[in-house]
Amino acid sequence: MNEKTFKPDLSVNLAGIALDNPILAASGPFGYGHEYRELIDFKDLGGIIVKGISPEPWAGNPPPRVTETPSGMLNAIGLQNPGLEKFLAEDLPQLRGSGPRLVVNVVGCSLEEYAEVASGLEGAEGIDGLELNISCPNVKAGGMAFGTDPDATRRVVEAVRRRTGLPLLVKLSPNVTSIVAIARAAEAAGADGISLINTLGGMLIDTGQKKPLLGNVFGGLSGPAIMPVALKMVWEVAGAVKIPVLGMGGITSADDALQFIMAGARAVAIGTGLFYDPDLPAQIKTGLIEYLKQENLTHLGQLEGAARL
Amino acid sequence: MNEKTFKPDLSVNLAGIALDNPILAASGPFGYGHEYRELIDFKDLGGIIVKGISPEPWAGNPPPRVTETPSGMLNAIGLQNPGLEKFLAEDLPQLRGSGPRLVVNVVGCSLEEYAEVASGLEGAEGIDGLELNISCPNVKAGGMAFGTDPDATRRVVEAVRRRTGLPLLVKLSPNVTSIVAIARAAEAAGADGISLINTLGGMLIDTGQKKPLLGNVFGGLSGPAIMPVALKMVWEVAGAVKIPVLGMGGITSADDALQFIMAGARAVAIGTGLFYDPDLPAQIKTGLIEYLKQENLTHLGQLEGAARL
Amino acid sequence: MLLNENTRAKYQAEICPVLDNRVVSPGYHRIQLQAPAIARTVEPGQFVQVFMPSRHSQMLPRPFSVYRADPAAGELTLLLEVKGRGTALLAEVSAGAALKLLGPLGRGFPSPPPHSLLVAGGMGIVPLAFLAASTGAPGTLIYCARTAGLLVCPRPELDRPGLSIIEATDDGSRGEQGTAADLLSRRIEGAGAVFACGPRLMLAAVKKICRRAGVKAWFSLEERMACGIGACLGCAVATTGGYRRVCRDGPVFPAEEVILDE
Amino acid sequence: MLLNENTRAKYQAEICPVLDNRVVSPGYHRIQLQAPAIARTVEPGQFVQVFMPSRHSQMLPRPFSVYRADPAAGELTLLLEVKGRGTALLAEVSAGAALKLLGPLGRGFPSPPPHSLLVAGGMGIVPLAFLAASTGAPGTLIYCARTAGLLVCPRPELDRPGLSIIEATDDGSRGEQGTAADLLSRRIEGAGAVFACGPRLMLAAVKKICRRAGVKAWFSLEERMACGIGACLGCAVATTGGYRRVCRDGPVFPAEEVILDE
Ligand SMILES: Cc1cc2nc3c(=O)[nH]c(=O)nc-3n(C[C@H](O)[C@H](O)[C@H](O)COP(=O)(O)OP(=O)(O)OC[C@H]3O[C@@H](n4cnc5c(N)ncnc54)[C@H](O)[C@@H]3O)c2cc1C
Ligand SMILES: Cc1cc2nc3c(=O)[nH]c(=O)nc-3n(C[C@H](O)[C@H](O)[C@H](O)COP(=O)(O)OP(=O)(O)OC[C@H]3O[C@@H](n4cnc5c(N)ncnc54)[C@H](O)[C@@H]3O)c2cc1C
Ligand SMILES: Cc1cc2nc3c(=O)[nH]c(=O)nc-3n(C[C@H](O)[C@H](O)[C@H](O)COP(=O)(O)O)c2cc1C
Ligand SMILES: Cc1cc2nc3c(=O)[nH]c(=O)nc-3n(C[C@H](O)[C@H](O)[C@H](O)COP(=O)(O)O)c2cc1C
Ligand code: FES
Ligand code: FES
Repeated sequence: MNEKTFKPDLSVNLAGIALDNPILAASGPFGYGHEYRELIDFKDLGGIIVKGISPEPWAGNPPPRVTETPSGMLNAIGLQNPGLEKFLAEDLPQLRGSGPRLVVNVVGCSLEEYAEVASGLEGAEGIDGLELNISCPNVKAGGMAFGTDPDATRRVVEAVRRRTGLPLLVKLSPNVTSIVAIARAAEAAGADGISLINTLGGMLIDTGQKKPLLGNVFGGLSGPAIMPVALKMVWEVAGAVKIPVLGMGGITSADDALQFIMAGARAVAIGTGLFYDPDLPAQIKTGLIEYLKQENLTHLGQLEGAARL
Repeated sequence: MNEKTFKPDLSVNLAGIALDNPILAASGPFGYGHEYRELIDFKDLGGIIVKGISPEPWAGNPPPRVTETPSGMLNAIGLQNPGLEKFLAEDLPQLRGSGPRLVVNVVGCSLEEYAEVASGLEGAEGIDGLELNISCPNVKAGGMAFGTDPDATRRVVEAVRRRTGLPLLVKLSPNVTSIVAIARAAEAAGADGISLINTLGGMLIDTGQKKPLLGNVFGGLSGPAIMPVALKMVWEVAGAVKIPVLGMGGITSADDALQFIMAGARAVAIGTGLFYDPDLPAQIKTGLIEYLKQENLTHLGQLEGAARL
Repeated sequence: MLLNENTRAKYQAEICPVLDNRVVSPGYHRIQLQAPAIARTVEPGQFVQVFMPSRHSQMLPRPFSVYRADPAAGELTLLLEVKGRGTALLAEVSAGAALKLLGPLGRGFPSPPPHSLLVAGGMGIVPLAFLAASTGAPGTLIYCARTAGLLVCPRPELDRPGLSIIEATDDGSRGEQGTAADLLSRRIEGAGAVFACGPRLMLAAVKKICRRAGVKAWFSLEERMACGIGACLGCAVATTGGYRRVCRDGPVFPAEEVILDE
Repeated sequence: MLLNENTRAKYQAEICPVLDNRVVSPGYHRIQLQAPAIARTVEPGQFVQVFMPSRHSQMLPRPFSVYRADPAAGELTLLLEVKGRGTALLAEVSAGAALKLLGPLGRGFPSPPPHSLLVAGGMGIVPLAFLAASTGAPGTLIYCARTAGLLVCPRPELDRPGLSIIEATDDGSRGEQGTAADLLSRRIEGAGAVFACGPRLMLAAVKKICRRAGVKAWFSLEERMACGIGACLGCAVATTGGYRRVCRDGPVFPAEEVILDE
């Protein structure tokens, strides 16, 4: 191959979503993308997963909502969002055609709410897929998250599957005894792909004030601190389901992204890393191309699961 | 109170074990204490929890066994240990009377093995308590750890309880959906205290070699990275059981130790932090005394659960 | 990092050589940077996100109000208090090194009307020093702290024609004795407007005094941040209009909209 | 940190002023430290744990073989290759700063008999340079690497009376062309003993050659470490006697006991 002209192909197909490159903005940190548009060249992103949308607007949690932790951060935003209607009217039009594939993260407190958002998004122009965030409290089941029980997972995925023809990713919470059992339930219920991981439950205490640091007491831990946990779950799930996996949790370099892909992920998402450096998607893209060249590989896909052999 | 003479009292009673100060060496990193004796003034430790002991010697996992991660480390030692007999003959005599209270961490692959170690330690001079490590694979139940299921937890704790009159701590794995359910099962089965947390499951991949970095593929994540997760579990368990909690996971400062105590822990243990700085027990002890003086408190116990109010 | 050419530059990331870093008081640093793009457009009350100096530290950027800006020289000055790990790392940066900054961020103060009162508590002085320096008729600056050692802003850097400065400490160790509230109540009569930045308790007192006197007030707020640009919703504060983002909707808010833990 | 007075000082933690830190080749640093206690007792093949310089970095200490020790001057020298985050941080330390060291650790080389062969691959030169410098009749040092740029140890620091040095590179870019195995096979006849440190594959080849020739060999091994003192069992290597600790039972082992992935 000619060293000079050889340009490795980063495109991948994630659960029916054709991505130019395997780097997505994770749901939440990126909001609805407006603000980052001034800062990031959207060509460097294969896709954007917007912040979770519920049927009605949610106010979110009392402050403080974020705090730094060693190599990570805690957040307790509380899924604040404008609700389905306002998202369709105000946010979606601005994002449409901005380049990256668009995936909408869906939240709810009951089967009906999840299904309602999925229906409402059906047919809306410019949406390439849904990501079901099943780590929300299941109000009808006493507040335990849907994603902590295979049976509840199956029911919520089925409910949404019936309402949408869009590619459907199901995003799992890592706060479970067996992530594999949950992933298999989602696959059996019709998911096209699995996203993992969401944040680990955590908290900190302000010893000066003798009270929890976050307004909500508990929050979700993300960032490099959790990457080993995320990578293990991706490894386990990729070995247990046939549908593709979107890996995330603490990615801040091309090497990190490669670890997820070699563990079996089809693509990767970046959350907290964007805060450390908005340039990260560009850096990862460059790093992936360099690695492929160095290894004389033409397609990123050739590395999927490479460490499993 | 006289600023000069006032000396706050750090002693606590952990599940029937009277500790001069609330700082213990966590099971594993400290081995059987011999090596650290050249480096640490044992007066700075309230207690030592020795590395897990099984009935027969265990060889442990193939290397590499440890690697650094962002603000943490992964280990897959594989519970290598000399076995009960050699521990009693060679290790215990060297530790006996060295100052800190001595707690023996107990491991096994079946109820019988746990019970065998507990019986074997019964009556051995110089042992102040047991810590049951129930995150070991339960060979009779297909390798799932005892500590991932409340019922298995209850059975193993009961089996050991019948064999020992020593104070009995039960050490929980954080890799579960509901830590509270497991803690309650341990309490109901006769535990005198709960130790938490053990390491989070994790892995890393060497992208150069395209294979998992640890010889065992998976390892346990410890260190500051996991402290928010540990603190939340301590908070939840301390609110759900009546027996005292020994908190650990990522402690590297007096402020960290105070956070655990304010979350409801009676005492704290240090693992990974000892690697960063063997001086840590001394530093934490000094820091606790300073904090108590500054707050005009006479007993550390006055801070237990202070952030819960 | 460059902006997309087709977007109007509202904020941008800039690699800024450090020109000077000096201790103004133990634990307080004044860091001067070459930051032409930000210095050109920044307004009083706006802030910057400073990224961590070491490529090895995986840490969130830290928000700092702009203390001074010299658009002609392309210089920006920050005044920072060492509080934790992030500020400790920044305080170690020396001239010749470079810091990545993102800015200018947020909405600054409106232009002060005649006879305005600027009320600064502790490090709240930073945005108000910039405001005072940027205004034709700045009026009066009330600069308070618990004790003398906490009035760290160098006096020569505050002095300017047309600005009367009143220093005060709770313990009377410097300037008048009294709190910001004490000093403000005595002067609120006939004030054009109040601009305040400082601890929550101080702001709550200021708010009450202004409401009683019927004087319009503007507060610059602080909250822990992640993105700093409005995307993550991490920096919410409670307002009469619901939770709003300090980084994008503020940091300056009309006092009557801010819900403090009064 | 002081040792318990009643224990014999086998190893200890020492705060060591950095005397010099220079680049010997891009990415390779030679760091000279004031470390009287360690320098006094360290033997060739022993190592130190170096704690991270910044109080903000929560990182494991890193193990380094001792490159030179001057007991009289109380000086210790390390030679390190920048590989990742830890070595990058250490490489930035400048004279005047101080590093905390724990040492001397582990078991070093036995005293070389006459006509010994020292075989160093790449950074494996470090403990062997110390061994060569400490012995009356060091014999021959075979110093190999893939290519010239990787023979980073300054030649004047190796040269000494009674030591014959053979440099070699796989690609022939410096010294003889050939691998350590090639060079060793030609010289193993009549050797007193072999002392080797380098990549695993090299050690495997050396082991085979020594076994065939019936020459006793000693290897210095590396493994990732946590405690460095034998407590955590993190640095296990497979030996004929089961897993053993590189940090306490080694780093030097008799070649015949070491199980390499042959
Ligand atoms: C809009 C804005 C403008 C600011 N302007 C200045 C300024 O001009 N000069 C200055 O010295 N500081 C300013 N701050 C505060 C500064 O951002 C924090 O002190 C800094 O982020 C602390 O970082 P750290 O790593 O040192 O502390 P950490 O270790 O993260 O925390 C130490 C303590 O600092 C406080 N703190 C942490 N983050 C924030 C935050 N985002 N806002 C307020 N307090 C915080 C908390 O009390 C915490 O306990 C400003 C903050 C905001 C939001
Ligand atoms: C007994 C002993 C003596 C050593 N002597 C020297 C010496 O004299 N000079 C020198 O430059 N290096 C020496 N090393 C290796 C040195 O310890 C590692 O290169 C260093 O720890 C890497 O740290 P890092 O943070 O830069 O790399 P990391 O980011 O932790 O890892 C980068 C790469 O370095 C390698 N590595 C990491 N840890 C170790 C380790 N403990 N041992 C071997 N390789 C490792 C791995 O390949 C890893 O992928 C020695 C190691 C041991 C065990
Ligand atoms: C501030 C913040 C907000 C988040 N909001 C959402 C959300 O609305 N929906 C969701 O599924 N995940 C949310 N997440 C989780 C991330 O999408 C991601 O799963 C997690 O942070 C791990 O990736 P990271 O370590 O790269 O951040 C949020 C994370 C952060 C840090
Ligand atoms: C190297 C190492 C070995 C360990 N071995 C054991 C063990 O034998 N038994 C056990 O119950 N926990 C073991 N642990 C877990 C620790 O006791 C502790 O629960 C965990 O590391 C969290 O604390 P830390 O973050 O302070 O290290 C080990 C941890 C490490 C790092
Ligand atoms: S810090 Fe992200 S929205 Fe303000
Ligand atoms: S590194 Fe701990 S035993 Fe060797």
